[in-house]
Amino acid sequence: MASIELEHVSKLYASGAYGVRDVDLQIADGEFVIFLGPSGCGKSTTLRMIAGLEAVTSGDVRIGGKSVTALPPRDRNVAVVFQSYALYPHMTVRQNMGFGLKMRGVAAADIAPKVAAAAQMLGLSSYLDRKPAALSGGQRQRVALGRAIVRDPNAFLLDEPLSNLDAQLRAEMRLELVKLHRSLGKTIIHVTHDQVEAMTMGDRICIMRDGRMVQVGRPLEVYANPADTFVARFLATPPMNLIPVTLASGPGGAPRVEGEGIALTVPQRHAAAYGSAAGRRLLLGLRPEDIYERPADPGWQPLDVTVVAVERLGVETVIVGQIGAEKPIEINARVSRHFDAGIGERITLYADALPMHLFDAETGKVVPRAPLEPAGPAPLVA
Amino acid sequence: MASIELEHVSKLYASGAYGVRDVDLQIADGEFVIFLGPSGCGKSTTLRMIAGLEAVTSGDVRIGGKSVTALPPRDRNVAVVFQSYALYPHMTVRQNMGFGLKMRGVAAADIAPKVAAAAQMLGLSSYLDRKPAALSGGQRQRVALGRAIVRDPNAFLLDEPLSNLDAQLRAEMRLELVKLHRSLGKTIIHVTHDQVEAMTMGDRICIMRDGRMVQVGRPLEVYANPADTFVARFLATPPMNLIPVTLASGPGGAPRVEGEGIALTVPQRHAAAYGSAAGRRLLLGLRPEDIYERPADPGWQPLDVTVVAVERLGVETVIVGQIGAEKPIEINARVSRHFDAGIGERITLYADALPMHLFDAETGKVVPRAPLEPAGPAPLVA
Amino acid sequence: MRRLGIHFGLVIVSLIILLPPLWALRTSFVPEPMAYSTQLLPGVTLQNYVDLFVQKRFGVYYLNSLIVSVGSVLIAMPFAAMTGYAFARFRTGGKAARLAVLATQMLPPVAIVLPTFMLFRYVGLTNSVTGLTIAYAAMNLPFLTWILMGFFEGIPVDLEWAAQTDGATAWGAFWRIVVPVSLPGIAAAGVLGFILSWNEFLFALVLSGPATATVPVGLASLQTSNGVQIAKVAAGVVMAILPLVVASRFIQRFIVHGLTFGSVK
Amino acid sequence: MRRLGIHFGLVIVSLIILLPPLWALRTSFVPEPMAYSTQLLPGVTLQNYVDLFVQKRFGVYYLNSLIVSVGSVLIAMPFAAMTGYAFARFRTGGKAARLAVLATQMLPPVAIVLPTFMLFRYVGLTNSVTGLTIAYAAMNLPFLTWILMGFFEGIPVDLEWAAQTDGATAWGAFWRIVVPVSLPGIAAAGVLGFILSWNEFLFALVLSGPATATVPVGLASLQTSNGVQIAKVAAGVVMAILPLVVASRFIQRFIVHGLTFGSVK
Repeated sequence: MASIELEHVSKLYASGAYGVRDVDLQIADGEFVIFLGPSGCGKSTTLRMIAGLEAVTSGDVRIGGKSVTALPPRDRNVAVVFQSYALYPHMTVRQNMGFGLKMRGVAAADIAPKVAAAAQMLGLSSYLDRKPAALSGGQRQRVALGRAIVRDPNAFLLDEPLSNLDAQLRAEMRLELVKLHRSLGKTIIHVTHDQVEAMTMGDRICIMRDGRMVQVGRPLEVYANPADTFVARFLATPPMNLIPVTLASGPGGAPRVEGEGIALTVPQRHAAAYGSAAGRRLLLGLRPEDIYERPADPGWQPLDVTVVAVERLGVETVIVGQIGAEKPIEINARVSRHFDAGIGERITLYADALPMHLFDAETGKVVPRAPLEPAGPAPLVA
Repeated sequence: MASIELEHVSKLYASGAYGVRDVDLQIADGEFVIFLGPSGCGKSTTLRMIAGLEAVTSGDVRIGGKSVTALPPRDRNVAVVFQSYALYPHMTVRQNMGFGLKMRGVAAADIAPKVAAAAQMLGLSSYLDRKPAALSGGQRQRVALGRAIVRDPNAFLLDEPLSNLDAQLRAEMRLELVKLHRSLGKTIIHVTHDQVEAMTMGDRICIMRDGRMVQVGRPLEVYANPADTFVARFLATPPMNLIPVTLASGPGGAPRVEGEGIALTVPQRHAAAYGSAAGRRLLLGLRPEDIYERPADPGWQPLDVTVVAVERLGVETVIVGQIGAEKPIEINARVSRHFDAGIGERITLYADALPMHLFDAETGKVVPRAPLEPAGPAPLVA
Repeated sequence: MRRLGIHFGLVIVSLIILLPPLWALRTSFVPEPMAYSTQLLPGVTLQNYVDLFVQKRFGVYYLNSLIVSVGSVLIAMPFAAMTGYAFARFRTGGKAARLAVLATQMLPPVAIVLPTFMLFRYVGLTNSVTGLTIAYAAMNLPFLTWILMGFFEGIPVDLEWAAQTDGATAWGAFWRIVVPVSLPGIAAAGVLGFILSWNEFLFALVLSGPATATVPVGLASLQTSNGVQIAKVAAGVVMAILPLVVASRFIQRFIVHGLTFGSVK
Repeated sequence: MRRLGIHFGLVIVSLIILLPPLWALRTSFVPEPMAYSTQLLPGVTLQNYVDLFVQKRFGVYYLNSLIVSVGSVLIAMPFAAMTGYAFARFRTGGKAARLAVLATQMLPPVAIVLPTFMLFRYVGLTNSVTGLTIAYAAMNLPFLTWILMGFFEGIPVDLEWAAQTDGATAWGAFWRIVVPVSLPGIAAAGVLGFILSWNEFLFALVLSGPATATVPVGLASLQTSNGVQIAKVAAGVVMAILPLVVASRFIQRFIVHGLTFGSVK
């Protein structure tokens, strides 16, 4: 049993600044949870409070239903994998991996097979007698993971474990961690600032900013229904386009969002929900993949832009287009990899208004509307 | 005039290891060239040899047609932007930006307007009297750029200037650098290990590995026609799939590539070119975007995989599938964001064999074939 | 509870460190006959200080100490900066040169003082403030070199490269960029060199004469000539410590900052 | 060309540094009457060393020096390690405590030696090897603390956190992880403390007696008693330097490694 619960957990530093503010979270046994946020948002601090490495200023941390707030790290039976790996440099891989059991008084004869099994699993069997300094970055990362596995802890707390690896290795380890979770079935909290890790690895993402947890949910749910402009922009590259607009009545009385150089009819199903936003300064949120070179569906609406840049990535092409003239706004559109346009050219793109969002321009909070069906096999057609 | 030419340039360290080996390269005046490669490949060393910061062991460096190999950095009139920005911490932004002109004996009265103009251009006008320590990372980056611009050098040498910025700022600055190049028209060499920067910013990419320049060309050309498996895998995430195969005769005599769990008919137009590869151990290269959940064209061929992972990124979904059983290979396929499949499920994907490549399994070198038309507006249909 | 414990501990430690100087301060204001009294302040007088400067020539010693300490640091610093920089950046001489610098610091002063005396007598530099300044400069040189080397190593080479592409020579990059950026380290090293010289006793004893003695020699003479005059000794101790207190007040942040080495930022 | 210049410079510097000890080595093997000769080797004898150990009791001084130097480091080290660690990791006492440690290093030894003497006479520790060991341990404590503090600061806290989640107490993490990882730094600090004690002259002079003197005091007595016997002094200098040479050969890599502070890896 290793559910993890945080109840109004805060961390106040001696300087008077909050590291973490009033975080409430329930993590079920066996769940894989991602803490996502920019550096300094408090995600690592939260992890360390769960591990007992930093004191909790107020609130309660429970592991397996039992409060551990006052317990030292060694009595919480969680394993931490650090960004720096934190391998003991004076010990061999074997000693590193066995250290946790040795500290718990397990006999050497019982440690050896467990270390061997974990090493086998991670492909480290032939490195057991090396010191960490003689290993590559990827191997060190595995040893750190192996050291955690050998102890058979209640939960794994991973603090940006992949951020020191190169892109290819990172992609491989991402997959291996997911497989590991599937085979061990243990609770995992994974701290990262990488959107791809966040979207692909976990059961839930918890997005943090300035010490607060701003949104918690299944990755695709959060992606489709961001709570504010921060989440909207943070969760993808290129980020969601945000265009200053106001809500007005279009021809025939249908509500329209209008801004400099843009006017889109609000889909029927959102009309009622957005009624309350009339008259406020708003930001229209449109993801780059919802703007395309041709309408995928008759309901898509034209959007004229002046081409600022054409970023050809090989797999796909991103058009950076400018709308408006007085206060020009740059937007990104993910078009087909075969599309081409010249710099400065005026082109018409097409936007799908259905997945649109409106945010309050002052507070950045989303104007609530009913979520679309969760993304799944069926295409989202209006 | 600031063409840059490298002629058989090598850098041999005292340890006997080569940093850079026999690099030959012509860069035209006004060209934007990217040096791309993993860390330690020699790309920064090459840049520093052009700037005069590291001595050339053998070979010749020419700027504007004139050999500068023996000249100190100050006589080459190139500006370097460092990864660390290397701002002078004891000087204000204004002094930092004016330092280059001051060193060249320009009068203070003539420096001021140039600094002001560059600061205006980069949005730094209100920070001119601050010290670097009082600036954010993005602002420091701009000051470093401004310091280079003010001097009006023959060429800009950028050493991973964006790698210390967060993802959003990096995307913005990427675009700004491209615009800057367009407006200044100066030669730029940009060193990076980021594929997205490499694909989108430059006129040409020079891919380096182990001190050698392994491939030079326009980004999409290189993407479509990698010279070896290193380039094939390095230039995208997820990388090109490489599947061990041999060349055999299929039904009706058409050549086929066959491996464990895979058999694809080689398109007619490549058949002759690949004739020579028969009997050798080969790697079939297929990019993830050329494997899809349904055939985009009748010519696409089925490919059965067992689903290992479904990575839903929101914008798109990557299927990690396993082919073969004895020596299973994992491949990536970029499918629609609406596609779904269960872990362990056996599904049929469809591959476009037209953009395929064959590599020699021993050397990693590509088996030459005629390039397809360069990627452009028209879809690549068989 | 824990904070209380820490503070209690700190008070104890502070008392242990501060008590002897405070006791010296107290004794220096007490008339000589009452100096050994256990009372806190059996009387207050400035006589000890007056005697020190009038009878015991402490004014001269003080001036000598200042000239010798400041002068030796000023002479040694430019050389130390250049040598330290060459070691740090160009690895001139490699590990061997560094060890040689360190080795000079390890020789027993007692073993060096005699050859120095004989050499100085030969060139007529004994019993002279100039001679002592030269001796201290030689002593400070390796010490300052070592400290500055550590400091220069912490300065990213990118800064110099930037200056060189900006049009500076290697020499210009050193003086315009490296030296200004290292000022905290140079200040810290200078203060430490000053303190080293200020406190030095053995060389001062051997190389100086009655008119060219420094404060430590003067202090020693108080302790040995016709019995110990404890109140005057206390006054002398206070005077000897005074510039160190002043110096460390002024450059606290440089010391703490500079001595962590490496961290420029 | 440039390399040649560098090597030429290095040879000159090496000669300047090495000549005095080499001259002392030469003189120590020359019979006393010929010691001042300008010939390279006017004669070879071991008489100076024999005299040193038989007549001048250098064997006793040597043993005293070794006991005092090694003993004081061994006594001070555990305390210094714990204090330095507390300063480095928990910022115990903050900047004030660090400055206090540094401040003790700045007081003029001449100002401290008298109170120490009086205190030691009161408790009967003058003219005793034990007393000198205690005095040197007190001298080494802040010095070692400061050096080890710098070293511990370079050890990533992640290592201790890893040990603590692995089941160690904070104390266990210190002894099982921090101390073994810091061994190079501890060795370097220990050697420096040894050298500091080995070379110390003033306290040894004041606190020791004829039977409890150390090598520097013995050396000084050679230089003052009935004229300077230069060949015996040279032999004494060689003997005084010998353990320093041996020590630095053994721990070269620790010194250079350890004194760059911070860089553990």
